[in-house]
Amino acid sequence: MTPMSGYLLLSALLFSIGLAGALTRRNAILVLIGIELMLNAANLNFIAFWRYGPHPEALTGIMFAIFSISVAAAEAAVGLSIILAVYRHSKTTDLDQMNSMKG
Amino acid sequence: MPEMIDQIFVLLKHWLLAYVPAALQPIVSAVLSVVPVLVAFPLLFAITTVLERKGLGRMQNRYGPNRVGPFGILQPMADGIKSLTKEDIIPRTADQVVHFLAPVMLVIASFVVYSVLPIGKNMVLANLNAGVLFFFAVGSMVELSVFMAGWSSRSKYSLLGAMRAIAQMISYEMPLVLASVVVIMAAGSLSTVAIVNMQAGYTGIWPRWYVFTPWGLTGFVIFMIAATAESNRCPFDMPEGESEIIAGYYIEYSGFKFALFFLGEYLGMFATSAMAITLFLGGWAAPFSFLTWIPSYVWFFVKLLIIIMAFIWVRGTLPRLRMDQLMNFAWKFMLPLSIINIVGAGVWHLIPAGFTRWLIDSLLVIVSCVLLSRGIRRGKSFHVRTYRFAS
Amino acid sequence: MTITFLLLAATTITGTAAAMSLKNLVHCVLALTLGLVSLAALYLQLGAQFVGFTQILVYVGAVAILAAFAIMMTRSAEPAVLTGSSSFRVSGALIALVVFAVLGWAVWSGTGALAVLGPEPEAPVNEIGVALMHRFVLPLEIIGLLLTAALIGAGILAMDETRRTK
Amino acid sequence: MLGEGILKGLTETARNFLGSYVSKDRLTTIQFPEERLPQIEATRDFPFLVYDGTEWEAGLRCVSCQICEKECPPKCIYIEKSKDKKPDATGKLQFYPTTFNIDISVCMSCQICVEVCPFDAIKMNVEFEMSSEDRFGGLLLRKEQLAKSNEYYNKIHPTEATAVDAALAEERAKAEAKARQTTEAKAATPAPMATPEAGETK
Repeated sequence: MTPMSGYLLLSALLFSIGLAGALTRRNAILVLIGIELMLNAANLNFIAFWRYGPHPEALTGIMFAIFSISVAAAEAAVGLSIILAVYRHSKTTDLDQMNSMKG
Repeated sequence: MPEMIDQIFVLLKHWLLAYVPAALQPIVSAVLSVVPVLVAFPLLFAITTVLERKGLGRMQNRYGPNRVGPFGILQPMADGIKSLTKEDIIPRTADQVVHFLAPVMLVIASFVVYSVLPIGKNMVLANLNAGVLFFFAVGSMVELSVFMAGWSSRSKYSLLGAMRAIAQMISYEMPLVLASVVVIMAAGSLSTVAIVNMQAGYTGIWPRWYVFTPWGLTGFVIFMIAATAESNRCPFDMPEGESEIIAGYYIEYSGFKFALFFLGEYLGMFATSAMAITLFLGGWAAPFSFLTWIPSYVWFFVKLLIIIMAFIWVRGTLPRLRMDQLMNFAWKFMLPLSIINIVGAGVWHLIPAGFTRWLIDSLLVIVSCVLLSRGIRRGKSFHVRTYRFAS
Repeated sequence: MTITFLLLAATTITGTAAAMSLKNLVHCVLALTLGLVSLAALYLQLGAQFVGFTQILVYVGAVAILAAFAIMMTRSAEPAVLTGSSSFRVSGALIALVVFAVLGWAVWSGTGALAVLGPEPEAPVNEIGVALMHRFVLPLEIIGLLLTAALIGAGILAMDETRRTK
Repeated sequence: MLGEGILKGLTETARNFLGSYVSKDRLTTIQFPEERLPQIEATRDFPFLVYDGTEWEAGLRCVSCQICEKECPPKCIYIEKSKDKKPDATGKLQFYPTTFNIDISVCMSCQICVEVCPFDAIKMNVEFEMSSEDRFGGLLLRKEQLAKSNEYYNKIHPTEATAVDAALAEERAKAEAKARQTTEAKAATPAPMATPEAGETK
């Protein structure tokens, strides 16, 4: 087992944890956190590939990770404000109860 | 000879390391570097508390503490013994684990930031490539510990205090980081050591500190205001407003944990002040070229003490800001001004050295400052307040 | 496969798994912070200093705090009554397991081809800055635009409805 | 101009800071154990019992009428009345308190006991340094701790004490005169007393 496969396995595990959380948890905030975890798993992959890839001097993996982190931040901000707005309407953050189309 | 006194601590460390077997050297070296920092700054904290209380007293025409030891200088010892021997009360409904972890995390985060601060020439714990970024990243962990403390106490006051503190810290972190961007632009490095080395030279007898430029001065002022808000000090002490929510997020803490919060808060203040010194005031560099014979660490601590004095002075003078004033000030004045300041710094580097760039940069800053201050006042009528019961 | 890697991987997995399974949402956020910090430490171990610090700054300093704020403002800190049917939860976990199996198989079978193990690459902040300003200047600008849009959009979304209509 | 008021405030505090080192008049603090403000005459804190003469036990003015005990709002006075009578300072037979306790940790210094006392036996003290290490018994003052001489009373509240002494002297003189009168009347007419005299004494 090479060092890189360790990182890749870890990232696969992280991705699955995020996916499981996003699929099974009912709270909207936790679903968002699960999605963040999946993004992080991808970031770990980028860094691992940059570190053990053939052209580390190109910095592509690092750049992708940086951009992905900033996109994740924007996503978290917008997602949480959407959750807040929804909460103001329906007084719940439980995704199962957000089933009404009426505002 | 001055060179040797300047480097005496570094030499001492190397001399001691020579007696240690090679296998243990990395660990011993780390311990020898970390322990002085762990001793020096809490000591500074002790000195600051007594100085602060005495200074505030004098500003209000009181004596301040003057009983314990000569002139009251042993007061921090008495305080320390008191807080150590006090009963440690944990509220029954509190989240025990989080309640315990919060002060620990705060103190650890406050100590870790010192690793990138150059205390003297060749005296820095870790010369990181991205030192400034590290400083702000670890500094942001303080917010989390504040949230932990406020939430785990299960008290309305502490939760309110924590929410206020976090809102304020997040709002003021932006100007804090943006104000330091101008220095990073000028130095071309995120390493604190490199930034100080850039400022350590002299033109004639005058130092090349970044504060002696229009953008540097603006950045320094913004940085200091934001640092005051970051460390929750007066006039930005809304989160712990004694008169409304008693002590804010650490209301439910007593004894040693309370002391830890107190320590963490002061350590945070020292760290941001030290960062301001590193970024704008030339770090350990002497203010004049003919004063370089005084050791670098002395200069660092002198500057630090001067900034602490300024903090105390401001605390003794200004009343507390209201929440809306606080937020308006952060988002409508500090943030735009710091962005304009970055533009100003860019313009400065484009124009060749001379009088023109001073003029253009100063004008840019002053005009935007005036316009923004007008904007923040718009829609508000300031009238002389009259008091019914005062003559 | 050093001991540090194993330790950091263990804390990452513990933290994130706790974040996805604890009942109390605030505990979830705190566990998430632990996981993300150890992930940042993994980045540092891989030599990506800048990304590691950015990770701490963004995730601990901003995302975790934002999530905590959202939890406080939606009053969902107390564990809610579980409403979802258990079969749904089981199927969700099964899907995740299958995904992990597929990914794991791909990693196991595919990395043999990529055994390039050069010396530890350097990623000085200077070079990252230069790259951001030259090769990656367009993505940088777009990210800036995106962040501005997100800032304004999030502000408007979270604003009081009564104030928005005024 | 933004920040003008801040600068004004900063100069003010700086002036205070420096001034407090130059002129002592700025510092209004009295450094307590060494320096003390003179007490004003109306100072009062906790009650004490006045005795006449030199023997505190014999000279207590208190006749154990228990009015103060009943009137005390926080009920911090505890009196046990004696079974027998003893002559007081003037030689008249009176009841006396076998126990007279005041719990000054409860006392609120309202002075009602002083107001209601018909014998001027309880007065307000000025002594305030009474801290005690004994949490339960230390602040429960007993008869022997409460008894203070009339001279002490004259010292701490001169004006008031003079008035009280004068009133007491007058009363005694009146009582003596009356006693003389009744003995004289008794000598003159051995017949039993009539009702108008009883009315007169009231």
